[in-house]
Amino acid sequence: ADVSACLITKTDTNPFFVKMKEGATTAAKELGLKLKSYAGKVDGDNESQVAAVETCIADGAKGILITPSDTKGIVPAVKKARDAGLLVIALDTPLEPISAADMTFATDNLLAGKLIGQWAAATLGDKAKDAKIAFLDLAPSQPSVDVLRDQGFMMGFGIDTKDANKIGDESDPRIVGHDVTSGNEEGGRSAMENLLQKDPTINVVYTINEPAAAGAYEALKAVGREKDVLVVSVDGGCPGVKNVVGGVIGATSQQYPLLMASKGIEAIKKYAETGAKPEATAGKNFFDTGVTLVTDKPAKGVESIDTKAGLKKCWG
Amino acid sequence: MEKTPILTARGLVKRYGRVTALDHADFDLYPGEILAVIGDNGAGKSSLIKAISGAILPDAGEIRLDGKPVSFRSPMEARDAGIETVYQNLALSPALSIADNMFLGREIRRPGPLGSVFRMLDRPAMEKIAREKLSELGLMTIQNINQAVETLSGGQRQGVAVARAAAFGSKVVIMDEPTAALGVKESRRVLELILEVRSRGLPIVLISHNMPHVFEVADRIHIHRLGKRLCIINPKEYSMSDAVAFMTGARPAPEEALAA
Amino acid sequence: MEKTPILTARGLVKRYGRVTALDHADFDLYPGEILAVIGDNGAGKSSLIKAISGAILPDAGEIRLDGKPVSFRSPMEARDAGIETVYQNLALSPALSIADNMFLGREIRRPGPLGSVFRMLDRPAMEKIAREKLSELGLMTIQNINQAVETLSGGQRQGVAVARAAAFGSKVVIMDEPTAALGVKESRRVLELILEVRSRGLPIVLISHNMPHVFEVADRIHIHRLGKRLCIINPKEYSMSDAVAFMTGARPAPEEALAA
Amino acid sequence: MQSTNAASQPSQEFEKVLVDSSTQVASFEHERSLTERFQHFLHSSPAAVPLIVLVLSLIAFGAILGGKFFSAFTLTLILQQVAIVGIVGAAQTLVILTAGIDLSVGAIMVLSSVVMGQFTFRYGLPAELSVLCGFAVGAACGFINGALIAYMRLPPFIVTLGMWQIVLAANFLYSANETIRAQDIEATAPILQFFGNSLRLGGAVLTYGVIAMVLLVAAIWFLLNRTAWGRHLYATGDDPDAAELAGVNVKRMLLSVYTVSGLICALAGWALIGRIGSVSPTAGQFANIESITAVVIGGLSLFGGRGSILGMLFGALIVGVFSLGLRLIGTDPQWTYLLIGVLIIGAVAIDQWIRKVAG
Amino acid sequence: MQSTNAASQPSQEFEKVLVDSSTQVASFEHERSLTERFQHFLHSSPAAVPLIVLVLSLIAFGAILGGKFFSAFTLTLILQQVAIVGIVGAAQTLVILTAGIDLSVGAIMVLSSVVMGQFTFRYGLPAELSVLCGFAVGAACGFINGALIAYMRLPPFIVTLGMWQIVLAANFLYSANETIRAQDIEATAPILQFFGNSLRLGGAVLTYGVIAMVLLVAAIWFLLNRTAWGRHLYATGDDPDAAELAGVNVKRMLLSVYTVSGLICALAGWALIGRIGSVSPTAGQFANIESITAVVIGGLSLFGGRGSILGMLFGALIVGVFSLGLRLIGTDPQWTYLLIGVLIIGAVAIDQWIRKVAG
Ligand SMILES: Nc1ncnc2c1ncn2[C@@H]1O[C@H](COP(=O)(O)OP(=O)(O)OP(=O)(O)O)[C@@H](O)[C@H]1O
Ligand SMILES: Nc1ncnc2c1ncn2[C@@H]1O[C@H](COP(=O)(O)OP(=O)(O)OP(=O)(O)O)[C@@H](O)[C@H]1O
Ligand SMILES: OC[C@H]1O[C@](O)(CO)[C@@H](O)[C@@H]1O
Ligand SMILES: [Mg+2]
Ligand SMILES: [Mg+2]
Repeated sequence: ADVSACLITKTDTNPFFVKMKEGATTAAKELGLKLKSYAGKVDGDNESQVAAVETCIADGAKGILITPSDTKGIVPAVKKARDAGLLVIALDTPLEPISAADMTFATDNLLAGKLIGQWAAATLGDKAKDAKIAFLDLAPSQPSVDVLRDQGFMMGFGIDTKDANKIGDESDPRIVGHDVTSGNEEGGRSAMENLLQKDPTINVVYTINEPAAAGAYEALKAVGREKDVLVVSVDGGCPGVKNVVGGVIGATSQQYPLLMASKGIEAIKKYAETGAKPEATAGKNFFDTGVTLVTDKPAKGVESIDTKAGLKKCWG
Repeated sequence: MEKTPILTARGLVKRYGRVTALDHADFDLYPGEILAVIGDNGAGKSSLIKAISGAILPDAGEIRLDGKPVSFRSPMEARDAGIETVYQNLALSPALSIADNMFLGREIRRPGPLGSVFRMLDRPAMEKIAREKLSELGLMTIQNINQAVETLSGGQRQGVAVARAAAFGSKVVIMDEPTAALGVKESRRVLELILEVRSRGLPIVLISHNMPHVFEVADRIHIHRLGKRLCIINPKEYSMSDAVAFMTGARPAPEEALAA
Repeated sequence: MEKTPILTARGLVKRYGRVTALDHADFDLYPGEILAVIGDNGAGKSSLIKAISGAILPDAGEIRLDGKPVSFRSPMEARDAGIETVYQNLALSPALSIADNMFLGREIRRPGPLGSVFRMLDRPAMEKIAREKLSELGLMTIQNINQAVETLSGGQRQGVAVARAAAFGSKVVIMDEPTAALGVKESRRVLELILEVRSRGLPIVLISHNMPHVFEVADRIHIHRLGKRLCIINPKEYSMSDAVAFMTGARPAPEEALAA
Repeated sequence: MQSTNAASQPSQEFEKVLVDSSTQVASFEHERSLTERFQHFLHSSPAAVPLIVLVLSLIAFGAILGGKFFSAFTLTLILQQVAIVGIVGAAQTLVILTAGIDLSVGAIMVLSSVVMGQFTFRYGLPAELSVLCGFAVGAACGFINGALIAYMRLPPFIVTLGMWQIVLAANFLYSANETIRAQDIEATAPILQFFGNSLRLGGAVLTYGVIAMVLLVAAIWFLLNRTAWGRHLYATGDDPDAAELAGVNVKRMLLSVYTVSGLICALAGWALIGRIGSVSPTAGQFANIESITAVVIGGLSLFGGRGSILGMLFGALIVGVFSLGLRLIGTDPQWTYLLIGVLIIGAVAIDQWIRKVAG
Repeated sequence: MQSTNAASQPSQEFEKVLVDSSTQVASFEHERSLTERFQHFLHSSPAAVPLIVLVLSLIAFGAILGGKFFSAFTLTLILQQVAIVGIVGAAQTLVILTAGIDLSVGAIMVLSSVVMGQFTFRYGLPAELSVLCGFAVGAACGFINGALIAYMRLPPFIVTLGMWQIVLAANFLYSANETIRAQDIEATAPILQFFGNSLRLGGAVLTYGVIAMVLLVAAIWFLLNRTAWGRHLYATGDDPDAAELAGVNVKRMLLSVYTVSGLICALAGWALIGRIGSVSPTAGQFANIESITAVVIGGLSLFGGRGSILGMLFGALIVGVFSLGLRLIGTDPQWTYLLIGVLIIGAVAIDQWIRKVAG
């Protein structure tokens, strides 16, 4: 019989997920799987993802690949699917608890954050101790990616994170503030403007992803500050890497959504044929699809590749 | 006229923004009479009866029913006290049936727990009574009591409104220009209804601009002018010309009528 | 009556869902006359004049103005052809000023590019003309031409609507129950306005349920019944009782009137 | 009515002839075509159109998808997916029947569910008590809406727009955006997940949430059609001034409708916990739009006074059938949204067509 | 009016006395209190209330925040943040003045901006032509709204609700969700970012987007108050039946208003590219709510026919001042939403209070 699989992304508008879908479609075609894709209406829309999971069960799919919008909220629906014998793999964003999925194929988001944090600290050198940092986060509900990257950045930069599971409880005076962006350009611009008002001397900007970074850059440009602020981000999409070339972003942690998708499809096929579930990367509780820092201004002590190499591996 | 009035008002005041609609208006209605209220447009006739029937709350003044002071905060309260009103704009709910409209706000519930616990309506009972009331008043051209009011002609609607007031009014029936939009024939029917109601012993307040009709049916005529009662005249003692002259200010009101 | 009619209609039909409001109705209006249209409620009088004035599109039938067939798809088109109408519900815009209302749909623009390019209104000109028209018709109790219509009394509004029709009607003026909600005094004023308009040579169609008024001013009376013209009578040859009898079906219409 | 025996001697000469006047009325039926008769049937049964559309879409998707769609499991899954919208839609129906609109339903639902969760977990109240508190909060929000609309005469659109923002912000501020995990609820306060329990009959899975929706709609149908409250509600929506003068206490009516709406939203909040397992302050973002959509497709008039709550239920089911059916076919979800947009406009267009001739 | 010379001999005896009737009218001014006079002033100048609120809030935040707030830079930043909402709000104002509502403004704006971008980058059209195409698409969407509302007489709420979903879905389907990078636009088609350019005067930064908003509002003010089109628009919103009978072509009016609304949304889409630099299909999700909020706080009546476009502008600025001011004070953004909710309800409550006595 036909083996069918589902891909459920947070939205179908973020290029990251668009690419992920393309990757999954290609892989499914190669392996002879039927694939159906679903998405939430906006980042954070849990109900649509729940309905999608239920549809996959009704549809008799063998497995589900999901990038959860509400990492805690989706858990019961995932459990239903697993109870019905489906393999559920979280992509990109781990569930809470991470064990709620059969496996997670993701960037090590904490590491992704650490890398850009270290790079920023190293690049600033002595000036790091009186940096002024803006954090452009994802959503008020603090989904796991948001927390991991944000807190990872702080660790890399040398900021005391207090509770590493919580954004916003820190007291380091170098933090100007946090604001949410919904991971898109418009949110990035408004959040940046707001934080600039709070403190116009901001010189480091952490962003949850590259669309948010692009929005932030427009706000900086509007006040003529685009040259003297370090913007770091996560994603490594082709537009993002080009933005690194163009100096919009100083450094970005590149992730590999196509790999997540193709690995996920392979795992479902294998599970359908043999019943075997995928294994985690040694020493971690998830399958690490890798992360690489991309920058043209390498900093001492932080491993990175340049944009030429980055462009070869970029997606979208 | 030596009887005591059933309904009186003294010193009613009602302001709308910069307009004073009622300016210390008085009012008296005696048992079993038809009292006509006449006056120019905007004289405050509708405001007066709205104040009496609980549709608006006067800013000042006192209303007494059967000698006891009352203060209606809604048309419901006035109705419960026995005052039924046919408003200038009818006050029927177009989408509801004739029976529903007649019983609006005084529905009959099923006997037993269906009624007391589940508050279920007794449709058959309400329909039966509605049909009776309509035919009592000779309104049998309406075939279907469950017809929506919006499917009736203007004259028929007017008939339903008047029938409702006549059927349920236990103390007073008030009608605000019931024939304004009606044709000759339809107006006549409403006048007959009014006489019919009086013949059952109920006093009626009739507001109208139609002098021949007023003089035909009224026992007394209350002339309203500039927000207050100007005078009361007996239609047998004064002519239509007199009434119009007083009402429009063409001639001053007679002394003895003022004191009435 | 040997003149040719200025406005005629033949075989007008208009259905609303299950109701036939106009059932092959005919109509004739002669130059300089006041033609009264009477009939029971729901006889189709308003529907008739709405069809003539472009407010509704008849399902069938023909209308001729000055002998030429016309087919108005909107009140605008009828107005442009010189037919002005005072509708039963007045058709004034409450929030706009008197001047704005009088010129609605026929605004005057500034001379020069301000008007032709920027399409800017010539407020002073419009106000001046509006004031002239109102005082020409003796409506000078209105002080401020820039007052919003909603601040006027019912009688004053009626006056504005009538003045607008009288001022701009170049061929025909139609009035649908202009006095229905008015008091004795206010009704009288409107009647005088109607006579005033006729004295300027314009023919008028007047719909009314007030027989004394109809018989006072009308040159001819069109009796409408069950959706069609029943007959036309001359008020000097027939009494009000005759008219009412024909209109309500109490007596058949006379042969010669049918042929009219 | 015949000339009565009362003293009726017309003073005006011309009125005397009226005794002989004809009693014929000026409306005569003309031949009615089949279309017109069909239109008339549809007009007199307001839930018929959505029901027909529902049946047709079931048949269409059944034909395309076969047993995968026409299984007890899938059909009851639709019910599950529609349950929350159906409950919120019941609240919306009441409000829209009064010619109002409630944009705060989604926010009230979420706040109520958050209160039920947080009161249990943050303050350690017994879960049953927290549920009651959730209902109280829902009713209070509705009450405030109602008071502003009924007594201060503010437009419902604006009041509930403001309330939406206020309640949603309060919800985020109060909950600190924390999701309460399903596992914790299951362990400590399973009653919060009450509506997630289910009856299984063969492949059919009827959650208590679905049963609650059906019972709620039935109860409201009864209230609307068999009690004075329902008649007064229709009258209020039809013409509030007339209703007031005719003896309906319109203000109290509006106050009660919005309060009941708040209560029903709290019920929806409880059912929401059952459906998604956890308590999430970000849930229910689309409940406003979805409930209004169900009402509109269900043939209720936004001008109030017309339509049936059954129509709303069918409307919600139509959206549910389309959503699941199209998902099963594997179409891009955006096509679903597009189609629902077309359905919305189509529904009122049909409605208009029916009214046009049926009169 | 005096008894005229025309042949007026009343046939009814009692009418003959009218020649002597008094000309006094039944409305007499009573002493007016200061409050009432103030209310009357506010009533006759519909944009005064929002203007007063705006000034008060500027003063309040200035007092709390001092120079940080009262700088040319900050004040012009507010303008920048408000520009898009102000432009869309102008479209919304026109529609609401006709007693309608346009829920599709945000979607039309985004689709237009996507068309401007994709036509340039996907099909290689000259950017100027793509911009024109964007305007054409905006106008077409508005035209369809208008046609359905004017000619099929469907309720605006429902038509634009459906259109919203349809346009948004079409936008995602067409754009394939691709964002066009700011840098690419800058290199190839800088005209798309035209409205991002700015005039700097000292600390003040006036983007062309801001200037466009101000000019647009001024132009519409002129249209509404100085042309027949504007008078007809008010009359249509006030009472469409009366307007129709009085000689306004209501259908054509509605058609033109919704089409113009679509055009303005396309302008907003262009300005949006200037603001966020890139072309993103996910932008503008809140434009509906924000534009309606600006209109409502600006004191325009949702029932149509009343209010001034200047009110809308002040309304948008009030929201902008509060949003930025509260951020600067450092409050949680949710407090801003909560406050805006209160403002919305407060605005109409004040409006109601003014109407109550001012009559
Ligand atoms: N709801 C209201 N708001 C503002 N003004 C009002 C209101 N109701 C009545 N008025 C004003 O109060 C005055 C008296 O009105 P009312 O309706 O009582 O007069 P009336 O004698 O019934 O006139 P008519 O014969 O035209 O019915 C008028 O000037 C009217 O404009
Ligand atoms: N818009 C409409 N929709 C449905 N039916 C209508 C409409 N307009 C008129 N009718 C019906 O058409 C018939 C004729 O109405 P019309 O208003 O022409 O009568 P009329 O002679 O002017 O009556 P009145 O003297 O009461 O004004 C009536 O039965 C009426 O109910
Ligand atoms: O919106 C947050 C999401 O955005 C991404 O960074 C892609 O742009 C994802 O990895 C993350 O889940
Ligand atoms: Mg009155
Ligand atoms: Mg009529």
